[in-house]
Amino acid sequence: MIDTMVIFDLLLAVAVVALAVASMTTRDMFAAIVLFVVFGLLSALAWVRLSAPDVALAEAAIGTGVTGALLLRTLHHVQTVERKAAPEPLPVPMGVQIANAAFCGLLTLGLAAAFAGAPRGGPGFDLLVADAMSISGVDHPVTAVLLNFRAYDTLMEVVVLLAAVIAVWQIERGLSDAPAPALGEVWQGFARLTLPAIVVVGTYLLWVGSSAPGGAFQGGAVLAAVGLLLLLSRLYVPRPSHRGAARVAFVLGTGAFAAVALLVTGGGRMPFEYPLEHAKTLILLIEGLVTISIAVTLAALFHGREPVALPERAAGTGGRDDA
Amino acid sequence: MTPLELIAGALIALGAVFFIAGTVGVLRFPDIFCRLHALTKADGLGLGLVALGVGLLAASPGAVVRIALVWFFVVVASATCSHLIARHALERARRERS
Amino acid sequence: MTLLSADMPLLPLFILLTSLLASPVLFALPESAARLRTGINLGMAALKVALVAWLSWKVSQGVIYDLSFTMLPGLEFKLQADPLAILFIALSAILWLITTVYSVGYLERGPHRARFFGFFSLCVAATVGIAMAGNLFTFLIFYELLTLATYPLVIHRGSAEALRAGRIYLIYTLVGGLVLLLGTLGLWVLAGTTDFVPGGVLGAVANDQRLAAQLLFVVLVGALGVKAALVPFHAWLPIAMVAPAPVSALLHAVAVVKAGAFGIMRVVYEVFGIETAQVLGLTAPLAALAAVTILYGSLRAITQDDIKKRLAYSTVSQVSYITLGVALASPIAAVGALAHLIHQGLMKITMFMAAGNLAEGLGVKKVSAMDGVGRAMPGTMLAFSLAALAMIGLPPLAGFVSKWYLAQGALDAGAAWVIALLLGSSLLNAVYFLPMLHRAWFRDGSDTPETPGRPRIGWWLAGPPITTALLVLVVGSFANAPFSPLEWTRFVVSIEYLE
Amino acid sequence: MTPDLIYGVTGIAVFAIGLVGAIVAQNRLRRVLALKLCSVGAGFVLIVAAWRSPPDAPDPVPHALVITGIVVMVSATAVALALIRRLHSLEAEDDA
Amino acid sequence: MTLDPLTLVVFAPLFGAMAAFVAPRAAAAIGLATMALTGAAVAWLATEVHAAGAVRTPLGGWEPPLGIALRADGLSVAMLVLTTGVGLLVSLGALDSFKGTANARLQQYFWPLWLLLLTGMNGVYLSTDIFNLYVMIEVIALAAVGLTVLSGTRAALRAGLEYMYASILGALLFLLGVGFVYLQIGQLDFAGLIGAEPSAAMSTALALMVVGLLLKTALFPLHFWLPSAHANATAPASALLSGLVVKAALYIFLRLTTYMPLPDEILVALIGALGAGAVLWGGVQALRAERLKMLVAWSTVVQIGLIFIAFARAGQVGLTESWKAAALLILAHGAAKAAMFLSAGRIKDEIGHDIIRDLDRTPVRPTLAQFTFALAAISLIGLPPSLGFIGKWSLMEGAMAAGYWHWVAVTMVGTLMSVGYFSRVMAGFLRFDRVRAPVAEHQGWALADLPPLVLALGAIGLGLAAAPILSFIELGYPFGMTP
Repeated sequence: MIDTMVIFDLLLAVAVVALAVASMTTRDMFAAIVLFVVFGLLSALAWVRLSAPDVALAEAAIGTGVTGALLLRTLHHVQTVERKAAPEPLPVPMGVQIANAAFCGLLTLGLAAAFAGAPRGGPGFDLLVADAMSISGVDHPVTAVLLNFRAYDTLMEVVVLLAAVIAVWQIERGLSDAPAPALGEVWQGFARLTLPAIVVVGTYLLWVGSSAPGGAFQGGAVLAAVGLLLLLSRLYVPRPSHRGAARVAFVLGTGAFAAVALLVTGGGRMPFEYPLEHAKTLILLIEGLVTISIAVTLAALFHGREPVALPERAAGTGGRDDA
Repeated sequence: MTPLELIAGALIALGAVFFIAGTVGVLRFPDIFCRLHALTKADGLGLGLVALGVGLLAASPGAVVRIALVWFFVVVASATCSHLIARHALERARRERS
Repeated sequence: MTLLSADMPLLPLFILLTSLLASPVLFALPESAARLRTGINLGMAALKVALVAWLSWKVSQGVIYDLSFTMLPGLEFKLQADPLAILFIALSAILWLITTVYSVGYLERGPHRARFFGFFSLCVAATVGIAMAGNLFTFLIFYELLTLATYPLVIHRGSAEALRAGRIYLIYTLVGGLVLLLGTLGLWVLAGTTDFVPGGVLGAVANDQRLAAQLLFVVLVGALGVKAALVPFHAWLPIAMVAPAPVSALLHAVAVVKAGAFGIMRVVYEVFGIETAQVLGLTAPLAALAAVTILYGSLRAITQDDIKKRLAYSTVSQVSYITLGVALASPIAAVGALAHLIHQGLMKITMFMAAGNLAEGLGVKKVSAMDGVGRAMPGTMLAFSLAALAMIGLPPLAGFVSKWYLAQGALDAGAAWVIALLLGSSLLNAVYFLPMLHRAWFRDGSDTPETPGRPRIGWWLAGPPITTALLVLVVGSFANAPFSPLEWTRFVVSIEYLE
Repeated sequence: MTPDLIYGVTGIAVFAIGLVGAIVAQNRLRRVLALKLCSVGAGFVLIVAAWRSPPDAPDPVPHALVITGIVVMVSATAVALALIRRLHSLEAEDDA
Repeated sequence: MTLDPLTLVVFAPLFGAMAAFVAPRAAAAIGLATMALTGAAVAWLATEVHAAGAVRTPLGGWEPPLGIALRADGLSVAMLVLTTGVGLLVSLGALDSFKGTANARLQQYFWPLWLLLLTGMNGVYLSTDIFNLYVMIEVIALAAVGLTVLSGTRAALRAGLEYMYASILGALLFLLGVGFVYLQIGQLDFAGLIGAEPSAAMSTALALMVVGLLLKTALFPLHFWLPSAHANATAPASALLSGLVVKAALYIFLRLTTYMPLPDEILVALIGALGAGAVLWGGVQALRAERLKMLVAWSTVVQIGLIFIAFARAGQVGLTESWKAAALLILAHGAAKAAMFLSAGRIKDEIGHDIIRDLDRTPVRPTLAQFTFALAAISLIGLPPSLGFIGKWSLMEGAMAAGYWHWVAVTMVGTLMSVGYFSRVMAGFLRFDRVRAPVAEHQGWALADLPPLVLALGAIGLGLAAAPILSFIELGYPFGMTP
């Protein structure tokens, strides 16, 4: 059996690398993005092979799914808003291509040599995590790391997400609210059919995270898909009056996470040091709120611009009430 | 190998054949509509066969239900996506003609 | 001499702060607040003179003022009021007061007065700092400050010519400053200290690393030579005379060239020590360089028609007397050098202010246009004449005293050629100054069309040069009185020569 | 040959492809894609490092790190894409 | 509550950012209050560090290597003080520059982004874990890009996109380096790095991380993104980006090379050589720049180069001392460059453009801003008694003592060039020509001139406090053996 697995691994590895190369070299951008999505899914598959189902889920949902949607949306924008004097991409001379490929190859060889020389298979944090699991409040190690041992990193990761949505709103401020393309009845029907299912799956992923692969990020990404469907099917249209609620939703996860981290110091503990008896509750609370924030934020990142009342108005006078 | 496993293996292999056929179709067919045809038909069937085969091997009834659900949603999604792609291609062709 | 502790240890700092703190206040004053500005200027200048008088008294009693503040581990910002410093501070304090009076009159209606007086104060503060610097590091700080403060003054007129002059000035002085930084670093690395100590700090190094010490000397003197206008680093000085008259006066008499000369003095006496410098064989080349500069400056001065340019080349020549006196390595010559630091300042400031008056009052800027100006502006031209005669070395005026001591010192040091040099230089001085006096007093100026009936200058402008001219007379005539510059220099030299 | 070696080299190759792409690509979208490849490549290396021979469970810490990296990357991608969209609109205005 | 200052330093700006985002109308008030609170937290931390040497908090009660600890020593606190001090003054300056209805919306975004940026930077200065550093530099990157494009002009957006690419790539190189570190030693905290045996994987990790950081800190020739990004942002954003943001990556570089020493003398020399390249190339570009802000941005490239020369000034043996010179230059540049960008922005606002050639072709003379610019230039040129001078002095002293005259020479050439390009600007300020600017002079100055003035005076005045600063930086042995 081992031999067949090795063949599988090799095939998968070659496919992953080939897809990466293809997505860089295909002339058509749409094809490149599609190739990239396939690349992401195969990478996720490889990560499952490496016994990392959580990461594979996250990569498939966020790294490939949401990212792919974002890329396609941008491609759509770039292709529909046509430029008259768009600069033609210069043809790349063969010599340059060969040089690039050679550089790429050398880099790979160098890094791979260093990689091959390094010890693999530990020791890492295995024992430390195993020792600490019993007082972490959850049963699933990855969740324990994310929300307890290295919760500070995770908090900052949510902060990055928050920074992104603020930056995106900032960048696209005052842009006219171009209507999403009409996708027809088939699509609407599909959206209605799948929406409840996705909500169930997302919530399930969140819930299962404390004991099995899954958690806030994967759940959030799946729930964000709900947002994407709603936006694309125009079942939900963001309005200026929703901005206040949106802002609250964006900061909800970060705020709750940080607040809990600080509030636990009340009992003479360190920040992030959850009292053991409430650890599970607190972690679930944080995860729940973070999931909501992630879902809303990812959907907002997809939507892009901040919903403003009258887009044609000058930036200064457009600052209407947010309530 | 039990007979069940044998049947399951055969179903999965047959599914794989459909996948390959679909892939060849995508690569070889001349325009987008034909390619979509190859893709959705072959993949829908292929996935169904694979799901059936895996379902035979599944340990619990719960898993079987989940596999069935996966198959159902994939088929619905791929049908919708194909529809959208076809629509888009049609619109673009119309736009280019005018 | 007994060492007493200071009853008011911060006195040197206060002297520094009088002008340093005046500067931001002057910057902030609106252009129209002329009276207030004049009040602050004169008040601060007078206060400084008073403080300096007090300080001099204390120092003459043997009180030691030494303030230090650690900037980096082992490296101190250090102010000390030794007799040598007093000499320079006294000069700058008195001349600041006088020049301020003059500037107020000169710039009565000019633009950017807030800026002018602000930088003017800063410039004086830098000079005071240079005087009191207790080590080369502190010296460097004020030396650079001086550059920065004088640059806006040089280009004060804002014309293209002024900007060009400013650029040249800046390039020369900042490169000089950078080389001085290099030298200071070198000293720090070689000797482990940058302190000014009578007798020098490089005695040990000079034995072990003779070449390094010699190189250091070249670097330091070269850097300081830029401001001291030693040939071949003198070119900026005649160009910088596009500055307004009070600035030129201050630049030539106290601030910039003197800072360079003073620095050379500190380096030779208190970084290397006169003995070490002699051992390293460095004094003779320095004397030779000074001699060349003296002759070169004088020769160039003869051919200049622009009054201020002629005066500028004269400065090139005269300031090198100081360097020469230092380089002769004789206590008597040193007395002459130090006295000349003061005397040249008084003489040259008189002449520049007088030249400014000629330009302001009569529009006369060329030597060839000076015909008959003596009758039109008798007070100013009397002062000018007195200073010119003193420069030439006519007894009993100030210039004579310093030249006399230099000559004596040359004999003492066995350098008879210096006598010839001094005589030659005096002759050249006469060649370029006497024609000016001749034109002013003995030619009839009625044929020059632009000469107006009455010059339009008031006492603010006429007073200062007359005052300084009187000082030239006084310090020369009463050279041996207590607290005269000459007496004080003897005091200083007794310390520097470790007697 | 064990999976960790295979996928480790795969990850490194993917990273290198992305790196070269990010440097040389002319299309703005393609450069975003290239950076995303780099991120996946780095993820590969961390996951491979966490892998232990089958009976042992892998080290969960690198897994958590990669999840963090994925979320960070989607945020960065979203901002870069928003910049691209806005810039494209403005440039289209210029052309008109 | 048993709150500790370390946590507060990171969390205060974070909560401030969220509050400012949720309540956009009160953003300015919230922002200033947050700055005050953060400043107080930093002051508290400073007193603790002063008393105890180094303080640390293991977050979640988990000790490294499993958990993440925050740790502050003299160097961290110095960077925090720089960040909050400069940040507070720039914030005050920003209040004025966002006045007017046209800019009201900018203000809503400026505050949350800036406070998130502050969170990220403070986090970097307290971090002891390399993966945590990766996350922090991403927080910084996104917030910084948001600030870069705040003005919304095409040039700013284009520059911002380039900056974004460079930033992400730098961070990902760093991340791959983290991967190699984990591969080799199985842990990620600084303490683990110290004991690591030299190996190919560790060298690779170091190389990847260093290249990533150099890209983010814009050391020549990886500086390509910096000038246009810094020159095209709005003035307060430029001040923050140039004065503070590039320092975060520099700081990580300093820390990292302490715990993972560069394996070869040649690499130290190479870093120095790149610094020399930055000084020379940046100097040439600054001499050729046509716009004031572009000139200032190129001067940042030069200064970054100078800091790396300071790092390499005495080779590997001298590294333990050289970082002090580098740290002094970092502090000096932070204050001076923020002052310079703010005053350049003020000048641009007052006279309506920032073309160097035509600086005098206007009746308006923003004298106070020009004066501030000149003061900042004094520190950047390195004239005494500014902090820049002290930094340069330490640089050259160390290089001389070690006999590395080439670093002295490069520094001197760089200094001369800086005199050259700054005096181009000065001449424009001081020149006046009745033909070019015929109307009576108007001395435009406003309250907004004060923050940059304070910063510039600080950059100069702190030179006098260099000795206490140095002894403070050494608290807790940031570059000794124990992290």
